[in-house]
Amino acid sequence: MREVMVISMMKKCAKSNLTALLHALSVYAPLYLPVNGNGKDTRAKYTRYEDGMVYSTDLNTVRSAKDFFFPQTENLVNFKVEGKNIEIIDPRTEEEDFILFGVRACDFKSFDVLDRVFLSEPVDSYYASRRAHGIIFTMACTRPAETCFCTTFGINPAEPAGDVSCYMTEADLYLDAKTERGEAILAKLEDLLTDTDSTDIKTVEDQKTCIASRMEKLPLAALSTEKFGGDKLDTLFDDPRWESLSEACLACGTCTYVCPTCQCYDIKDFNTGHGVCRFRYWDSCMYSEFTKMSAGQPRLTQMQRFRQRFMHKLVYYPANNDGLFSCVGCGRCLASCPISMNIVKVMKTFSEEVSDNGSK
Amino acid sequence: MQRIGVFVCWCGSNIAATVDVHAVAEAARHEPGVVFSTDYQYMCSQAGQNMIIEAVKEHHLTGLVICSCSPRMHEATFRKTAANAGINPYMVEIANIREQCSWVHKDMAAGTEKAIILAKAAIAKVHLNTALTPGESKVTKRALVIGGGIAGIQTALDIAEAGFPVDIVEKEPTIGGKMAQLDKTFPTLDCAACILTPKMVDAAQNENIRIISYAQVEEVGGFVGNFHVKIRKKARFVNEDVCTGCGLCTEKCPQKKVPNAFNLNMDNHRAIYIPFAQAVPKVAVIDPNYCTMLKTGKCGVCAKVCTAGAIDYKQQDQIIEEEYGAIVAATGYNPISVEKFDEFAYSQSKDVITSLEFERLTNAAGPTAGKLLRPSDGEHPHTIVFVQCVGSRCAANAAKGKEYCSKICCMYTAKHAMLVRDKYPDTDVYVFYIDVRTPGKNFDEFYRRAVEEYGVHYIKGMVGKITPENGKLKVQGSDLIADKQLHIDADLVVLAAAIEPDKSARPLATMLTASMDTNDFFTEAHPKLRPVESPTAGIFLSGTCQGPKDIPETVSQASAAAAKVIGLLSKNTLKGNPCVAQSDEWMCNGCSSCANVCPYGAITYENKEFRMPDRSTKVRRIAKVNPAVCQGCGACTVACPSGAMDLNGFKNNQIMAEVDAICK
Amino acid sequence: MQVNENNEFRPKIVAFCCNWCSYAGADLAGNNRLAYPADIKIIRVPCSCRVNPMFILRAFQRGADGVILCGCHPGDCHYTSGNYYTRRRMAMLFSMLNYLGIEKERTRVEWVSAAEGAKFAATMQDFAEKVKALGPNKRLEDLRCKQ
Amino acid sequence: MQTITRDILLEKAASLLASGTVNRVLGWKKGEFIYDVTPAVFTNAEDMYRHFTFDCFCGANFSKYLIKETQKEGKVLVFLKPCDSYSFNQLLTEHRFDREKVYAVGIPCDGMMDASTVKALAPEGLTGAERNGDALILHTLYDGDVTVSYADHLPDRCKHCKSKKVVAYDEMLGENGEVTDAGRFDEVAALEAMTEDERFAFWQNELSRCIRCNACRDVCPACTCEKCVFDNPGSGVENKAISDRFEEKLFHVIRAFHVAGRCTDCGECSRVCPQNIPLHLLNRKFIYDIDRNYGDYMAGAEEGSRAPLVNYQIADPEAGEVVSGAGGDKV
Amino acid sequence: MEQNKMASLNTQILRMSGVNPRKCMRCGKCSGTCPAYDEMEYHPHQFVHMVETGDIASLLQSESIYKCLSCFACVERCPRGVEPAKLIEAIRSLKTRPVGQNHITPDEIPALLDEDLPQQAIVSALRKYMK
Repeated sequence: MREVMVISMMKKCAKSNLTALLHALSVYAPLYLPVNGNGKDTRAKYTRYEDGMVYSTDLNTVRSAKDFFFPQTENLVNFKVEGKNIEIIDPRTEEEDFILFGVRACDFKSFDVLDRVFLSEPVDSYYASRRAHGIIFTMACTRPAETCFCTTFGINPAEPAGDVSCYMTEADLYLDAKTERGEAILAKLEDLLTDTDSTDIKTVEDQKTCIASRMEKLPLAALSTEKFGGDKLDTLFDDPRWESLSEACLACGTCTYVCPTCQCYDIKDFNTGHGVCRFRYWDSCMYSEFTKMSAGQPRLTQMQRFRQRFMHKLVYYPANNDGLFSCVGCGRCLASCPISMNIVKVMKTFSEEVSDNGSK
Repeated sequence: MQRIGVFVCWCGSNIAATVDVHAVAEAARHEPGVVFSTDYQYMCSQAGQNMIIEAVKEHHLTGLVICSCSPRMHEATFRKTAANAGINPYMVEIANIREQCSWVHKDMAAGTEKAIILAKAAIAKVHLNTALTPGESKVTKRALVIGGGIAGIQTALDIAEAGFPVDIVEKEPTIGGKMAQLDKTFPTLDCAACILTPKMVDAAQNENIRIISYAQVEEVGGFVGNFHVKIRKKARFVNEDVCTGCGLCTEKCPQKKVPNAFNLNMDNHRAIYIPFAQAVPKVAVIDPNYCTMLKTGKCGVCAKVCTAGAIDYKQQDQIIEEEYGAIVAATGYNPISVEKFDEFAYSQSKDVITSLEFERLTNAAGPTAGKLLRPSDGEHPHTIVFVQCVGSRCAANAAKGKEYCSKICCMYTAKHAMLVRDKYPDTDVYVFYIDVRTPGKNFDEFYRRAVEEYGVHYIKGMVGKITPENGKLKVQGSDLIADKQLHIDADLVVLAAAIEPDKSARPLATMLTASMDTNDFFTEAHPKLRPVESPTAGIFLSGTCQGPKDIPETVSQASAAAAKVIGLLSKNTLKGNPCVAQSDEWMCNGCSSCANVCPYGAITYENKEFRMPDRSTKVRRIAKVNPAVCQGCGACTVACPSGAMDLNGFKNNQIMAEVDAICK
Repeated sequence: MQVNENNEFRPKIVAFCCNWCSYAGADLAGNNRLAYPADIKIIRVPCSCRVNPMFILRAFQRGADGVILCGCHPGDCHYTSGNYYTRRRMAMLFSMLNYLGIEKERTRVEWVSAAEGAKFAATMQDFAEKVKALGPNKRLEDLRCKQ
Repeated sequence: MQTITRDILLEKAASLLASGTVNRVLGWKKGEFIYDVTPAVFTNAEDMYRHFTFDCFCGANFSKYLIKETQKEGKVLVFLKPCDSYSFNQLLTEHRFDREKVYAVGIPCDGMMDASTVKALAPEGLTGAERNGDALILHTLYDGDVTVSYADHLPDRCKHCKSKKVVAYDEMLGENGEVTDAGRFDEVAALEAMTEDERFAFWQNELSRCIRCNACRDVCPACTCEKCVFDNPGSGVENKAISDRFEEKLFHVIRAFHVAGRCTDCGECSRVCPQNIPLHLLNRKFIYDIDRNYGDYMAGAEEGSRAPLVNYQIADPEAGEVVSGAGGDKV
Repeated sequence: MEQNKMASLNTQILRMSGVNPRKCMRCGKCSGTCPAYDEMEYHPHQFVHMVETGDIASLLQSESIYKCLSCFACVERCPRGVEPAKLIEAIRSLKTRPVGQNHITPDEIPALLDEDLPQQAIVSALRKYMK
């Protein structure tokens, strides 16, 4: 996007002051950050900050950060019907700045993937407006999980970018402004921040080194994109292995809904009794109703729908976006698929040597 | 898009006094799809109806909403009006703004507001109405009566009298049923055989009646007016058409030790037998379980003595297939088994008998030729104890016994007691009772005679224990009036066993898709208003298969069932109600939930081949509703989780449109 | 939410009535001029067993504050057994709604025969009062349907 | 009791394949990690030796797959755990597949771990796990080995197991268990004891997380409609997304209602929910209500049994008597 | 006051016994079957009736409650499943439960035994007196 990269001094905040820092941020603009749940599910989810909330250091939220720019449902337009008259109403109100705190490198990269869809012509004004008002504080991943494979897609979890990149150590939180907007907001927090010295810089650099070495040891570190890309349509499309890979797929939409880069949606009218809400909502290529038209569905079997999802991420999207894959290796689908089928298994399967009964 | 006309009726001042009818018509006019709206003094009058017909023609209306009195009053009227105007009668919806609005709301503003909402709901519904046409099916003019007891015989005779052919299927070798086993009948004390056997002969001689004895219904298909039935006629090893019923074989057969079921196994007959003297058909039958010839291939005495040459050891079961327009169940009853009641010592002593056994013991054609003798030693009993309510009126969850009152026991026990005292005045007769129930013409008088004229000792109380001891039966019971425990040394104890439906009724009900209650009595279509019909169209109920009854009641019900059958058979075709359930075969998954709740058995399943959207073919089990049988209750629509089942005239989307309009 | 001129809450109530008993009972209430609140709006169904739980939830979604279902007395169903199924289904549904925290007074099943005009009116009066006392339905509302 | 191991199942499958009794096997395929086992169809023993796995993470209920599998040629071998066998029977009751096309091998079960439970124990860097009796040893990247009690960390459905008895099989491996009652209604009863307000708050908190991914429905062996009402634009309730909080309740109440009396309480809905919503508490509420009001009924315990909501008794309690309010215990 | 106490005693008896006396249809089979009938002042069917009408005081004072052998014949044979013996047992328990109210102590039992006493009766006796 339009951020201007800046080079300024990294700041730090004692962890004992974290609560005060979050409070100050929430005063500046509505603040959303990962907080552990209090019901049956205690995992972290992005929550609007209120005093008393505790920032969760969980590696990743259950749902991705894309919700903030591309929510699951949103009203596009309302029609008010009275008798035989119809009035058209734009439901949007003026968008305000908001802060997203604790975004991981993978999720941050996903915004790039979404931008290429929603911000290219014709620009999606609903998305663009929210994107322009979101201030993002990213967080380096000190304890990557076994399901992480962001490095496969060239993402560095030690350099998470954003308006401000953050590093959490035992004692401190380091904040490194990456954009002017980031700088401006850090400037407003100066009471709570101190400057960093060479020891601090070394501490952060050590953390980055540590992250890098940890990434190398992860079980999925060797996963390769070699067999995939915009030019692999012919080799992959008719491969018989799609059948067995998709065999157990339940056709639920879990993978697409937890995915930070899935961006398919559908638009529908809801009759309220007084008129119509025209809203858009996430759709899933896993559903039999996906892109159904009057003539029927273009993809008739679950295998075809399953193939669509992975071909899109690994072939079609890169073909249209300078080779950029639309997967960021966050690992959410690995953890949540009811039958544990996922992009890693797909990639590994196609990376195996093909026996002679394999693809042509 | 429909072109809807709205007609608001004033009903004189009935509606107009509390509902602003002009405002209702005006509000309706602004609803989408409404192209015409008006109000008038009496919509149901000829002038009002003409107004509707004119409006339909002038504005090319496709749907009508009449805001008027209850649809229960004039829905039929306005449907006819629609038909006269040239649109489908089911394109009419009524908004009830009289009974459910103007008459119950005194406030004009509130009444008008509600009337407008009701009108809008009707408009919303009519938008989704579709033209419906009732289906037609032909009627096969032949009836089947299952069971040849007094109920079945009476029903068959009445139907035959009206000129329709009727078949009686009887599982025993002869018709006659339980009544043939009885001695005398209450409250007149005339002999059962004297009044029953002429009817049996009538049935045999009526050219419209075919008696298929020693046979059972095996399969029932089809629906009202068009039943297809398979009947298995068991091999009797005697050619029915040839046998003259002379009975010589039954005297010469060397196998003499076959328990005589007609006499409740109290004596024996031969392996070839005629159940009783007046059996119809009077044809011998061989019991294959005892016949030496059939078991070992050696004997053949009966064939040798039969001058008519009727014996046929090679005879096979025969399957008869027939079409019927109506079926009558007349499967009757049996006394329950009293062996479970240890305290009454039925299994321990031969001198504890059931009332039906008592009937045979006093019957001139019975095992003792009508002399009342103790089964154990053939002595004349001097003290007889009758115990009422054995197995009747038990708790619902009781392990033994029935919850209901068997209805006939009070009267036959009084009869038995009276007969004993009449024939053997030296006998002491005690009747233990809980209540004496005698609602019936001349019933209580009869019971009082037993007490007052014949000196039967009625004891309010119950027998707790019977112990056989030294050839006597020690009866211990309570006398609640005297507040003491009685100990009677009896010679004979007669148990008034509860009655239960015949065991063949349950599988038959399944075949007929007729419902049953928890006691296996057939359920009637309506307990008060349709007592002789089963909820399944075309299935009728006669006699005790529907509930305990005495003979006069059974005969009344039998004739009533016949009248219903005649009514049905006199029609050439049946016109259905078009508001029936319909299954979307693409959505149905054949789970059977709908068939489980259907009270009419209107739903069947078939395997059908489909070409699937992914171009494969697939055989799927799907539900089919028979519109001739469906009555349109809608139970299936809710039982169906996938929403494949919907109800014409009350479709899901129609009801939801009404909900939406009301809640707006 | 509907209010009258006194700014008093007026509940919206949907009453599903079976054609053979309860709808006729409602007609009888009319014949006898037995008043009950105009907040009650009746939908005619052939049998109470035609009422799908979806209709009830739909009513709440669309703004109803209470839903009452009336059918023939057990044993008197025109279709012999429909209301027995209704009884189980609605017992289950209402129990579930209450389990989710929906006020149990908002839902009711009542058996009203064709002869019970007075019972119909009294039942509706009572139900309307109970629902009114609860106030507007918040727990099963759909904000999009609010005006 | 004989412990059922991967080798025993492999041997059984191989011999059934070799004898031609079956031509394929529905089994568990090992994944990248310890917990991500995938259901798969194996057509030869060689593939099975390479990829088949069986351990304490094989919780997936295979019965629903039989609808699809039995459409194919030949017989399929399926391993049925007690839970799966109830679903198996229920599907047969509803005529959902041809019994003749299946060779069912019953296997005992003492509770299956699921991915989200172990992930909760070691959220980051879980590289492996082993089970040794009641000890579950988790190997982690950052915290070394973590040992926990297996029984204590079983998911709800197994902690409150309904039955250890395989109710349908052609052949049983190991010893069949008994129907148990591990207090499976305790949680429902606790919710019933709350006030309406508390219950509303509880469910609002839980259901508000729903993302309508439909995993609960799609995995559910009772949800086998050709087309779900929520996918059918003609049904009037179709929706793909939660656009209003009402729709959370609509979806889950209607879904629970549609499976009421047919749900075998296998707990798959809660297992697969990516948002960890305790969906089984909805189904168990219905089961609990049914048991208390209409007599004990376990869907799938007997093939061909009639589900309580398509059945009735004249003496059933009235609707108003069944609703259990705040603290409400029904007498 | 006294009335209230009796009413609560009545509730307690019903709860302890689990018996619903309203199920009784007054057939008298319990009394017809009772082997101890002649020993009793109140007979089984009267027990049921008295509990139903709330006449507990007379029952508590009556020796009849100790005459019941707990043979359970009435329970077995009652067509309505009323279970009179359970009711009697409950009334007896109400009387004997308070400390020191035992009608007879276990020590006294051996002296009362005789040769002809069936095993069942001894067991019944223990059931009766060892609450």
